[in-house]
Amino acid sequence: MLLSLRLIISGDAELWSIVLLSLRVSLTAVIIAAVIGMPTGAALAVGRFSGRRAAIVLINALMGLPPVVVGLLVYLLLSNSGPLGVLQLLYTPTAMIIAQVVLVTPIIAALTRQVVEDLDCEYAEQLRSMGVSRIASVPTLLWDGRLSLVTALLAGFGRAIAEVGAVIIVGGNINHVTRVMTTTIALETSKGNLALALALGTILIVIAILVNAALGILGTPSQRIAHA
Amino acid sequence: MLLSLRLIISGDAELWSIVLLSLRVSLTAVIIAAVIGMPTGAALAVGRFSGRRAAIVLINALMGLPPVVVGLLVYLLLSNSGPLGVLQLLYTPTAMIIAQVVLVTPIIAALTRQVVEDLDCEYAEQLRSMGVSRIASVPTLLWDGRLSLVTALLAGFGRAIAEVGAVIIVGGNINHVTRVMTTTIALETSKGNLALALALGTILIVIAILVNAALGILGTPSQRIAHA
Amino acid sequence: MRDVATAFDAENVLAGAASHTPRQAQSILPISVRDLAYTVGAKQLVKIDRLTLTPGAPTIILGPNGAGKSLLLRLMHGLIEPTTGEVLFGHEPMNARIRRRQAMVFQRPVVLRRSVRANVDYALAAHGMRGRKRRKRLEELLEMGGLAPMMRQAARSLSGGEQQRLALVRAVAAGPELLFLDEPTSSLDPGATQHIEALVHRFAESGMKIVMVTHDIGQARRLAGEVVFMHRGHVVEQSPAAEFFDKPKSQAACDFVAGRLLA
Amino acid sequence: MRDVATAFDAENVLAGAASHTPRQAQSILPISVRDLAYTVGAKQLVKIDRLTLTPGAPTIILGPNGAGKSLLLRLMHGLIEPTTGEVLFGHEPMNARIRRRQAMVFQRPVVLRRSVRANVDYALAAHGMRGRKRRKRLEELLEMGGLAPMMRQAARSLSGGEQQRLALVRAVAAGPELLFLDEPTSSLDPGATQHIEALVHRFAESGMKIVMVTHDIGQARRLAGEVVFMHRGHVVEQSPAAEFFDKPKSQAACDFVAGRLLA
Amino acid sequence: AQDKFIVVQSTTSTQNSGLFDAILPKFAEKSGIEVRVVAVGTGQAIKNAENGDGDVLLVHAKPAEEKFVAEGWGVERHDVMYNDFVIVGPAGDPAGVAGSNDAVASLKKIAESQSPFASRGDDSGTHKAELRLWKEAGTDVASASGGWYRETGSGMGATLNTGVGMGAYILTDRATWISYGNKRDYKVLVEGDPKLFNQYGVILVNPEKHPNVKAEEGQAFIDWLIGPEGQAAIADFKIDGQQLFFPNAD
Ligand SMILES: Nc1ncnc2c1ncn2[C@@H]1O[C@H](COP(=O)(O)OP(=O)(O)OP(=O)(O)O)[C@@H](O)[C@H]1O
Ligand SMILES: Nc1ncnc2c1ncn2[C@@H]1O[C@H](COP(=O)(O)OP(=O)(O)OP(=O)(O)O)[C@@H](O)[C@H]1O
Ligand SMILES: [Mg+2]
Ligand SMILES: [Mg+2]
Repeated sequence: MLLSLRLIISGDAELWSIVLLSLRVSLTAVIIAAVIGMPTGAALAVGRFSGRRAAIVLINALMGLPPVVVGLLVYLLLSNSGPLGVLQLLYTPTAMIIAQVVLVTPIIAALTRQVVEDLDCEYAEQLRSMGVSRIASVPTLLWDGRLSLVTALLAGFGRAIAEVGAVIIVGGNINHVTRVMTTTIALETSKGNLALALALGTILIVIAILVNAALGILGTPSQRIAHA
Repeated sequence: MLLSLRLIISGDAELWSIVLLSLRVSLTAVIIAAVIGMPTGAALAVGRFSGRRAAIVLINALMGLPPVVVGLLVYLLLSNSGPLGVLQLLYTPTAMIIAQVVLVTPIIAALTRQVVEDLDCEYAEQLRSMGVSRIASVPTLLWDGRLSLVTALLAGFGRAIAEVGAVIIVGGNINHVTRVMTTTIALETSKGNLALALALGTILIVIAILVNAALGILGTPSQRIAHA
Repeated sequence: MRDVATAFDAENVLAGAASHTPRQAQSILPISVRDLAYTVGAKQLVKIDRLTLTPGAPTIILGPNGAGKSLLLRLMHGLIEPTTGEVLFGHEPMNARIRRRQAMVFQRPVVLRRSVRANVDYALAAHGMRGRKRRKRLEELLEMGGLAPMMRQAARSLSGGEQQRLALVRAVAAGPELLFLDEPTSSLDPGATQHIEALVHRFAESGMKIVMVTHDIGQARRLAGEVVFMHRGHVVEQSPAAEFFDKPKSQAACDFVAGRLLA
Repeated sequence: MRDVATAFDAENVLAGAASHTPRQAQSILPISVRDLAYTVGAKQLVKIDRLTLTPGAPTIILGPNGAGKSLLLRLMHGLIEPTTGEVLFGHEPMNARIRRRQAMVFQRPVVLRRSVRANVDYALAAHGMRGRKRRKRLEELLEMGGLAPMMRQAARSLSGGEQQRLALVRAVAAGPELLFLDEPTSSLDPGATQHIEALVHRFAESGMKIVMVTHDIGQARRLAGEVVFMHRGHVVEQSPAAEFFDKPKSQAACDFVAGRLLA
Repeated sequence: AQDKFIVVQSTTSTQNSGLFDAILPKFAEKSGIEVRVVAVGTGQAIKNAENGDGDVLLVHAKPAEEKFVAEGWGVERHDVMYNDFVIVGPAGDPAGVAGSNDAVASLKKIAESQSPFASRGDDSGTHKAELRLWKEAGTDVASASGGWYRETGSGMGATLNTGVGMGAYILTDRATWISYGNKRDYKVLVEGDPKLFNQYGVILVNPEKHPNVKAEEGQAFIDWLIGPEGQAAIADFKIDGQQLFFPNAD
């Protein structure tokens, strides 16, 4: 605790650059994942295609994608001897964002599916009557369900900001380049500097709380209107 | 792929013991986390105490607990020089379960809060009219919301089965004792046996799919009744 | 929903009451509303200085859409907190003990995501009924609501009228002494409406206080002991039924009864 | 909800229609129901061999609770798939083009979690209306439903009657040629009921086909061109209004009108 | 970050010791080339290099390195520096090996007394060295795995954490040990045996295999490292007065 306080107050420049990189990578990843995952999840909720059940099971299962595996896949993709090697993205923040997007998208999609399905259960016939096709109803459902969807976003953010397995493989935890909070914590742990590692962990959680407080405002019950 | 297939078919005894330990640890952890997290989440949803908002932000933020940090905390707790050292739990599957419970409970609690709050929005006045106190309404809301809560469980399971940071610290990834799928994958990766690591990853995902298919049945839309 | 059933049921409802809510020393009546105001943002939705509902024949609340009838019921039943003022039962404000002695049927029934049977049973359990007695009562209630044939069906899949009947029997499950009804027959067919009116009549006669909102003037005439007329959140008048219907004190009431009043 | 408004609005509804749904060569009428059955599990909820609804005065569907009225409307409007049989509009089965030319007001209104204004605007947008024209239409509709004063309010917080009015104006937003109404005045006050009846009457006169379910026999008498009487999932009779009300063919219908029929 | 940079694939021991943080700035200052170090398991480092995801490989597993060059993945191997392995253990020293300078004998004692021993078990340079010693000691550790012999299958630091946590003996490289922060009551018990010698080598990844290897900059780094300045920098790197690595480039 003390240590973390001292670290924060001393406003150690290096620490801050690490914190900022963590936020940059994870927030970017979550935004991209949301842009992909929310429509996907909503489509799964309203779609009436065959194999829908299977797709839902799959997306739910993908919430269990191991970060290390995702890291490896992205590594093999971006490696110089991999298909996208030419892009020279390995060991860059971009690579870390890609890995986290893969990791977080299923989480946001699966949770969105749940929320949207519950809402659709109420809206479906009304929208259909208004001539809104299943697919056209997606934006409506996402919009009217936004308060509940905030939690899905936060779950995705939690996963992104906390994971280390994927970013360390594709980022390489290179000092000043791809070192983020979690990789630093892992490094300090392996150096046996447990106190420092915990201090950094505390900072990470404090940051998570701040981000949640910010995003959370959107999803607070006070904004709901009780049913007449 | 091929490799994983061969591994599975060859039914390598060692592999299976690892797989089973993974399942044992994660499923136990999720069950315990559900027992703690669901009532907590529901209470947060229906409670009307001061500081509720703060509590919700906190629980949401704790979805971002870094596995490594959780691992360290549990490590310090259970290590011989720690408060619970006498229990001699460090480097046992029990320690891994404890760590995963800490990791998963906030996820289940936060997602439960969301689901229950949406349902309560509909039930609150009716239950109140029937003289059911806020707290007494928790079981009712959890039961009637069970279809939607399945996804929360699955999210928790996904996190547990996939994480490596915590279990490797408190379990020590000791061969034949506390080695699970994710720690094995991490090990093979560090050995440079990427193909084998990926094969194991594939197996892990297949397992996740099976578990989801099993649990998922409960939460399939077919079981819902459209509103009159 | 055989008519023979009803007489029998009506007693039973109170039997239910008597049996498990031993009449407390002091009654929960009269209901006294004092300086009650309910405001949302800048809008004052309900403003009632004095209103007293005494034991006896049913009180029917009339008024145009948006007059504040449902809000008033929810305020009295303690489902929403007034911005200012208070509601007293006897001489006490709402509390758990008082709540168990009253019930309400919502304008828009809320049925639990369970079978019809489970919905009624839930209410009985909530009032602490157990075992054989509860099972017996459950059957009586399903019978009373004409729901026995569909008791295993998901309550959500009931027709509008069936849901409304379910809501009613669920409300009287534990034999309340005070019953708030918010347009309880709005989606019932003529037969069911007569049936429910008969029930309400019997409930009232056997001592249950009924406070009911309706838009059916005929129904009001048939059931009302007194009428409370609301308009724009205020109680414009409170008079004995006979009086109200042949010469209402207020112009608004006149127009309303004639269907000339425009919200 | 001034009465002057209504005359003006009624035309406008069709104006709306004319303007954006250029009358197709063939009309979507008559509605022909053929061997229609809707079954859940073992329960046959609706079974109708032949039913034809022709253009002209409103068709009123009467029947006890649980007769299958709402299911029939949902089947005809294509919200649920029949187990067997089909519904034809003109000579075509339901399709996107036909759907845009009809609308429905549900027994239990479903309002979007948005402001009153946004709810109506959504319907207009859904029918592809844009810009100035849409804004103008929006105001007319809010006016017609007497909702202008509360247009910024969350639709969920409207009173029961207000929500029902919102549902109605939303349904007629794009000027349908065919309108299904499921007990549209069940929670309206006498004034609003008269107002809506007047509207329905005008809509019908200006060529809109109305298919309406109600439990208000008086209302049925006032509006009906023909009556379809349902009982236990079957159409027991279909007769011109006058005929139906002075000498119904079936005993069930007799009892029903007299309020003697028990579900 | 400068625009000119190379990627060095190396092992956790070198990174954890803090060596790179100490010497790289000096090279960057001189050459204007930023050195980006990816520290992973030895096996993974070599694999990554074979994939061309690094310009220079710096590890301590001589046989594997020579194989790497023989197969044409690398251009040429140079000795850079050495340090030594030590056996650390709890002050209690259940196997009574303290003060010994005979690694093999000590391991025998540990095996006989069935005292817990934590092995990296990850095919790393350290792990391979350890296995060589067990072989000489004639102990079949495979059969003891899960019992007193515990393979943590993780990096040096993680293995130290685990070992310290369960009061086990651990073979570690001195550099990691000195810079290690979670020692508790642990001490170096066995050291000074020539068999505990730990040689580090550096290799330029073969540009003919991977065209986008930055051969020029990579070679520049190697030349500096095995040249007088680099060697001096290595020698100067000390933690509380102790030198961690001993330059021995030929
Ligand atoms: N949260 C709110 N914000 C603004 N206005 C509200 C809110 N809740 C209710 N109102 C308004 O309060 C008025 C009274 O509502 P209430 O439901 O009591 O009417 P009512 O008399 O029951 O009408 P009805 O006969 O249609 O059921 C309505 O005009 C409604 O729009
Ligand atoms: N999923 C279902 N399973 C079983 N029965 C059902 C289901 N859905 C509807 N029903 C039954 O079908 C019957 C017809 O329902 P419907 O809503 O059409 O009645 P209705 O004529 O509209 O009655 P009301 O006048 O009360 O609105 C009802 O008895 C209802 O209980
Ligand atoms: Mg009302
Ligand atoms: Mg109906």
